Amino acid sequence: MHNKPTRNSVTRRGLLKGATALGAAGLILPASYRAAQATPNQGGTFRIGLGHGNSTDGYDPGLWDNLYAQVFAASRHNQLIEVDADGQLAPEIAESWESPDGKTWVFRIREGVSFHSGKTVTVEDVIASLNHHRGDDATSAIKQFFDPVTDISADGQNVVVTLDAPNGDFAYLMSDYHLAIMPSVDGRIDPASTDGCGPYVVESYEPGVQASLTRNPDYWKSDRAHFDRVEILAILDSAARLNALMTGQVDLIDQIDPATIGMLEARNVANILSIPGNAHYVFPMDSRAAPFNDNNVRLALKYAIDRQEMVDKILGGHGAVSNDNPIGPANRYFHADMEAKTFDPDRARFHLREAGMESLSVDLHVADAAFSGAVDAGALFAETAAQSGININLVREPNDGYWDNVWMQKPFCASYWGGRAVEDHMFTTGYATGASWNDSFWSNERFDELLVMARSEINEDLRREMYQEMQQIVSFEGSVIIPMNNNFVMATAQNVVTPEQVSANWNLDGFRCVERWWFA
Amino acid sequence: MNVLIFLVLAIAASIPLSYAFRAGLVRVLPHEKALVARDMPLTAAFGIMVIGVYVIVAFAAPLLAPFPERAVVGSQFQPWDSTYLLGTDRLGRDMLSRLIYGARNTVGIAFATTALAFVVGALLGIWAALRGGWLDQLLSRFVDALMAIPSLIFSLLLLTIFGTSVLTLILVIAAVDATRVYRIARSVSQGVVVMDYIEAARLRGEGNWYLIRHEILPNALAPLVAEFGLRFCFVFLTISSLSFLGLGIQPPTADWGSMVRDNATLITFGDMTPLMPAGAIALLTVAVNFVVDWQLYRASGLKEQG
Amino acid sequence: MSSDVLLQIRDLQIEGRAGEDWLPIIKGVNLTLKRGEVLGLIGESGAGKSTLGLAAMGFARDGCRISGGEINFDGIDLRTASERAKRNLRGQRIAYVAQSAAASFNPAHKLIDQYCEVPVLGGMSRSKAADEAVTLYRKMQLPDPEDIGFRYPHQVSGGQLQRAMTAMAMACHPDLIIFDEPTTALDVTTQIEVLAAIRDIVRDFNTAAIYITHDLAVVAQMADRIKILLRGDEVEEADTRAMLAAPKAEYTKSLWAVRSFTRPEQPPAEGAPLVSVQGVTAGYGKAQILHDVSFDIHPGRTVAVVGESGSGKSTVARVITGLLPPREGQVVFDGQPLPPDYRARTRDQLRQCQMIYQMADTALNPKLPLRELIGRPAQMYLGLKGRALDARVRDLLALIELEPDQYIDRLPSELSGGQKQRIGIARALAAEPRLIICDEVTSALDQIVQEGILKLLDRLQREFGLAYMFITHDLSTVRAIADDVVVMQLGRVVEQGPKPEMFTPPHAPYTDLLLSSVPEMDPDWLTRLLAAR
Amino acid sequence: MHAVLMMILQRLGLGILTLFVVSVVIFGATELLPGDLASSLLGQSATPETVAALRQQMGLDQPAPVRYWTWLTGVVQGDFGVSLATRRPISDMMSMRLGNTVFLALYAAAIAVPLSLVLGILAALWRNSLFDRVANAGALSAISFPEFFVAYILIFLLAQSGVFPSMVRISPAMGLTDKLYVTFLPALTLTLVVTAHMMRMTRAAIINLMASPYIEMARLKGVSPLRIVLRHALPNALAPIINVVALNLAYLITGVVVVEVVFVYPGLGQLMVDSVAKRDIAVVQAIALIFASAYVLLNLTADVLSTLTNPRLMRRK
Repeated sequence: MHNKPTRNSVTRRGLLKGATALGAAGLILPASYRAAQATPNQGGTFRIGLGHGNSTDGYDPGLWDNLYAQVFAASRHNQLIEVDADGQLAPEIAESWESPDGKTWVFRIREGVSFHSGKTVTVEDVIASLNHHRGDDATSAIKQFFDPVTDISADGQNVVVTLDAPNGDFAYLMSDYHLAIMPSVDGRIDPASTDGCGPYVVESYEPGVQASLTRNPDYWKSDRAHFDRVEILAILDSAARLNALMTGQVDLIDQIDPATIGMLEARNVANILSIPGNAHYVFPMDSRAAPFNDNNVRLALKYAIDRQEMVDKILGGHGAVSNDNPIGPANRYFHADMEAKTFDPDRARFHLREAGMESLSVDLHVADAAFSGAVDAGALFAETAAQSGININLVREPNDGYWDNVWMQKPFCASYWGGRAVEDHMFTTGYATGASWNDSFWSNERFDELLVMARSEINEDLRREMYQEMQQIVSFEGSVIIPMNNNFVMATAQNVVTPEQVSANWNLDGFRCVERWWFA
Repeated sequence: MNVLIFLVLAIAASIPLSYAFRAGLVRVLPHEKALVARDMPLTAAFGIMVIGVYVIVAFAAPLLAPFPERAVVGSQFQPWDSTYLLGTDRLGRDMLSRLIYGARNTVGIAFATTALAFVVGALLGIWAALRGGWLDQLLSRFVDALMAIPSLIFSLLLLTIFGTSVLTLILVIAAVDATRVYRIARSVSQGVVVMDYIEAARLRGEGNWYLIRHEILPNALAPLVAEFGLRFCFVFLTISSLSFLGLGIQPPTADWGSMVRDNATLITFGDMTPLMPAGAIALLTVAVNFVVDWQLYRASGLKEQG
Repeated sequence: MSSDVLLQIRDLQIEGRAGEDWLPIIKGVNLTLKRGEVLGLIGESGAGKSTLGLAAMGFARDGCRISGGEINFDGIDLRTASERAKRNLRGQRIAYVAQSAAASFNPAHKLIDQYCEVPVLGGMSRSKAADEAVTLYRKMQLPDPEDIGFRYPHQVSGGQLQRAMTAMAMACHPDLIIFDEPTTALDVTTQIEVLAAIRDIVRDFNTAAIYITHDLAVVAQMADRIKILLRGDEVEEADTRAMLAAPKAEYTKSLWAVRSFTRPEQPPAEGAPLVSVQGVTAGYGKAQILHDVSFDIHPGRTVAVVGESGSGKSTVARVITGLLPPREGQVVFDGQPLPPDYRARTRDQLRQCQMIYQMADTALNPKLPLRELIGRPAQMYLGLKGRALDARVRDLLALIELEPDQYIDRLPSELSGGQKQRIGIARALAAEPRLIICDEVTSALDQIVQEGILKLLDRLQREFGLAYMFITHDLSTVRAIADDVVVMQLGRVVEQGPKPEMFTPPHAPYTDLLLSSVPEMDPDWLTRLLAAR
Repeated sequence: MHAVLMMILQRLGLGILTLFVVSVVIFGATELLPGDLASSLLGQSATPETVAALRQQMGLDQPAPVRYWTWLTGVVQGDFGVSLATRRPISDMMSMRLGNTVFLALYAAAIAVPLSLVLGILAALWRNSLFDRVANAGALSAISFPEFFVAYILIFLLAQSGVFPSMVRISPAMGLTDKLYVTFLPALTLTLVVTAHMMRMTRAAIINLMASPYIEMARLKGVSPLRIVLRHALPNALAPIINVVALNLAYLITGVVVVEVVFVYPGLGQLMVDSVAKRDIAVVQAIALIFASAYVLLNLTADVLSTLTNPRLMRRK
């Protein structure tokens, strides 16, 4: 089961805060310091059942690729920068950071933090942890983050990162979950080590089965990590996960089969958390290939899909209809007033005729690897599209190798995005001409022009206008169908308490449930 | 508890039904066949009746099903009512219609797969037994090696390599099953090959093809038919196991194995939905085996009383 | 009822299941047996003699039921007795000796364990039973009586097994033993030893016995009285000597007459032989079975190859047909040496030499109708098709005296044993061969049927000028049909020559033993023979 | 005994040949799979450079025959190597899972084998009785449902009420009783799956022999029906029964990945499926070899036992 790594992100506000920090160079307290809640209880063993985790999972931070690895990493490691529950960048091992010109970035390393082994976290450890992902022979999934980095050096308690060109987003990149701070020996980290400076100490770990951790008694965050022990279990089968929760063998599960959410709620044995965010499911069409090179065909398909039914049946209602817009309601410049595309077979037929076709037959390649429920979503799409004279022939692909062999290989397939809090980031990575994840191979001159202009536009209104025009273009001329925004849905035992604000940044409270939640 | 009562009632009802069915057969069939029908045990009558119903349902699916196979006709998981006799599935498709179409697809695919496995496996097995020597050794050792690889994982590998269309599914499962058929065909044929009539045919100068078709196959048929029945049923199970691992029949084609898999989580909440396709598979398996048992018993000539 | 009477069967009726129907097998037979008396039950296969014998134990095979009459064993009504009561009787008071000891001993257990089972169930200690076993084994003249019990059945020869089985039956000193064709499967020389042992032990223990057989000469040695059955009906019953001297019923007379068939003698062979077996040495793997075997078969003549099991007579046939290429020597057919391997022979060479097998059941494909069984050689060798083929098959059926319309579409399973053997003959004839090898073709058949087959073969030989190689262990068959005789022992030819010569002394010692072992229709034959030896 | 020894040696030789063929087939199949370890480890974030770097680090840039040869020479020297994905020694990764797999297989077999023998013998003894029919139909129904379905039903019935855990959490430190308790449901599931096959074979093998002359002989000796079945038929029916038991044991070891998934049981099957997905060929090969060895050894054991129980094969004349 693959997660697509690195396609999620921190929120816009987080980035802004970071940007503010450029000038202020001040210290920003983690969110929890401010959002003081009822005093959490200490104690208990928190057991998490995840629909991820393979026996082939490795230890190498550069290769963490699924929710299991992510939660396990968050349980034992800290990073330079945390994304707090509000989606803001917050200091973690980096006490503060600044960049006078966007080219040189200075991170001040927190003092007095120690690894589980007892060794103090030093600047060298941080540099080695970053360098693990950098260099020609690096095999990290985020190697490209470091492509523009020309130098990483120590300056007292600071780590100085030099880029070949200014990048205001660099601090934001450093919050990536791969960048765990690990102890170094001779300037290199041992990628097979589980030693970290995070909230819990690894007791035992069997890849693909379970990890047991105990609370780090010396954890530097005194108001975090409320459980005595944490156990993370890989339970790949969704029925097994449900059963484990219902029979009290675990306290938290992810990925609930939408079909059963209602029944689980009715049982009244668990709390269901449904966290809306910018994550969305997409059907990219290769805009270079016939028939998708004709916008009328794309529009026909966009009107031939029943978005509300998708939300109801594929998400079990835990999500929202999207208007083929990768920018979500949580985004700052979200275009709420666009003409909504409802399910309209006549309109779809009209566009087909405009394209000079009476009927259309296309293959849609899906696998549940694309997103959970993708096969059903495809079936539903095919069924509704048939009413518009469009024959969608569903091709189920093996989950195994989906991202290699189908995504960006087949002209019409299923995929997902974690969403981007920053419009520019979303568009740059997914929609600009030639972007590496432009999975529809779409190119629009006006769009590209607006994208560059918007970056440097200071006038808020003009900027809004530009971004909204871009959304309009993507929605009506773009080559992806985005039927819905999906919530992160998880279920907990009834005695699990979460803070009022649960992060929408990543699943499971931005992987941080282990250190942010507690038992009643 | 309800399920139990339902089961008991169903069994109780099936006894007079099978009895009546057998009586009907005896009346309808020509004399010779009627004699055979009269002698068959009730279980076999039940089996034939069930198989007959399945075949009719499979052929007449479009006439019988109230809704099309793929049509989304309602909302999710609607309860049983007069419109949707067995409710709707997770996408709002009519459960009964999918069950009916499922008969066609499931039985059709299983039959094609099994038939292919038998043509290949049985022919090779008989040929190996007939030829003996190095050819037999080579084939048998190779088949041994293939059988030493867990079949489900092997199918998984092959399907990932060759894709998951219905055709490849049939070919892959047939290939894996053919190894099992080969073993049985070979051992049965080895028993036949030593018979004098084979020697006589060889001395007459008959070719291998004649020997296989006329001399060995008819005599190896009974155990092969029995195996056919079992294999036929195992194909459903293999398909549903493959669905479980993410590689089954292509949706939105209705197929019982995948239907069980798709709705399996519901069992957690005591929902009956997945029981229907699973029950359909089980009923057919039991029916086929009842008939096979009877045929084997007839072929063995073993005199059992009662 | 006098206490002298052990077994009393009145108006016994037994039915066998045929589908839903029940067909009579025994149709109202009466039988009375006194203590210590031996009754011979004679009949051909299907006469119901085994069924009757088993009924005397209150036992009906699966698919059979006792539907009428009464069976009274020593005051116990076996028809109403409980299963448990009958079980207690069996083995303890009524014992059974089966036709094939090799099949009737459980292959998984040692002889002694099987011997002890009944006595121990009956309450005897195991060691006592084992001791008695040794005594009985000795009495049955088994070699190594102390140790033979510790062997498994497959390690003991057929004749010895038959004696061990008799010993086992004797274990509880039963009042009655049923012998069901105990020597039928044995060679003649072995048969004598078993007969003698059985006769002695039955006399010594004063056990009553029912001796079932189809061989008059055998029963003459064993029984005090003889009862003849035909298709479930009683034909006649009389004291042995009276019966032998003056059979009353027609059927009985025909049984006697069977042995009278002989072929007119032919002048000695002249000219070139059709087949010449020249110095053949052959074997499987390391085992050498044939040693320098040579003989000729002349056109139109019958060569009988005689010998007991293991003498290599069937192996000779395999060499001639090419199934077993010889190590040395060759087979010359019509002046041309035949390729040793049948696969190298031409279709015509294959056609000229046909074979008829001992067991028609395994020699005819049970799934093919007669039309194809007989028609195939004609189609293959002679290229007949359609109507011509159909006509030829019908001709052949007529030739073997089966009504074509009635039989042409039947399966072998719908035929009797003799009819099946006729199909084997027809199949051989269909190829229009010059030599037919007959491998024990009559040994599995009843005597009357045997005679019919022999007559048919004789007629066909004269009609088509066929040469026969007749493999048999039965000297009466040899006497009936052979022109020339080849006697084999342990893979060597012991003696050969024209029949008249062979049946007149002096003989080679083995031929002598063989000839003298053939039972004669004289109640004193066995006694005389044993005395003479 | 000598003959048996020879047979064992000969069969072991053939077994090694089988293993070799298996390794070639598995290697070939894994090679044919689209994608390789490097790209699947990096998943969607793979860029050509990182994939190339990873490939080179792992030696995947070598031609396939070279890699196979390297692997083979390692295995011949008893070195399974390290997993390319996790960089851990494969023997470490497998040892515990192998133990779990064998434990579960033996547990299920310990219930299923006696159960199916007893049921099969009783069904043969009372053939065509109500018991026979019910046992037969019940057994058939049990194998007619997909394994995961049976498992879910058992969980629904026995785990939701809290009698047994729905999920197996097993650790080496556990006592045997605890282990047996937590693995009861998977063992029961597997029992239901394999019992039918063995029971039917037992019944058929015995009934087949009931027409033998020596069974009639035993009946004519006044032996009771139960004793006939147990003492006269069963010893001669052992060969087919042993074979079917071996086949099912092999299945219990090699074919239970679905049950492992449902009960979250850390066995070899799941490891193999994961490794196939990750194209971790060394691990796939190692497990395939273990599975194939289990299959070969069980078949060999069955043949040896069949020979030992058959006096005709054991003691020549």
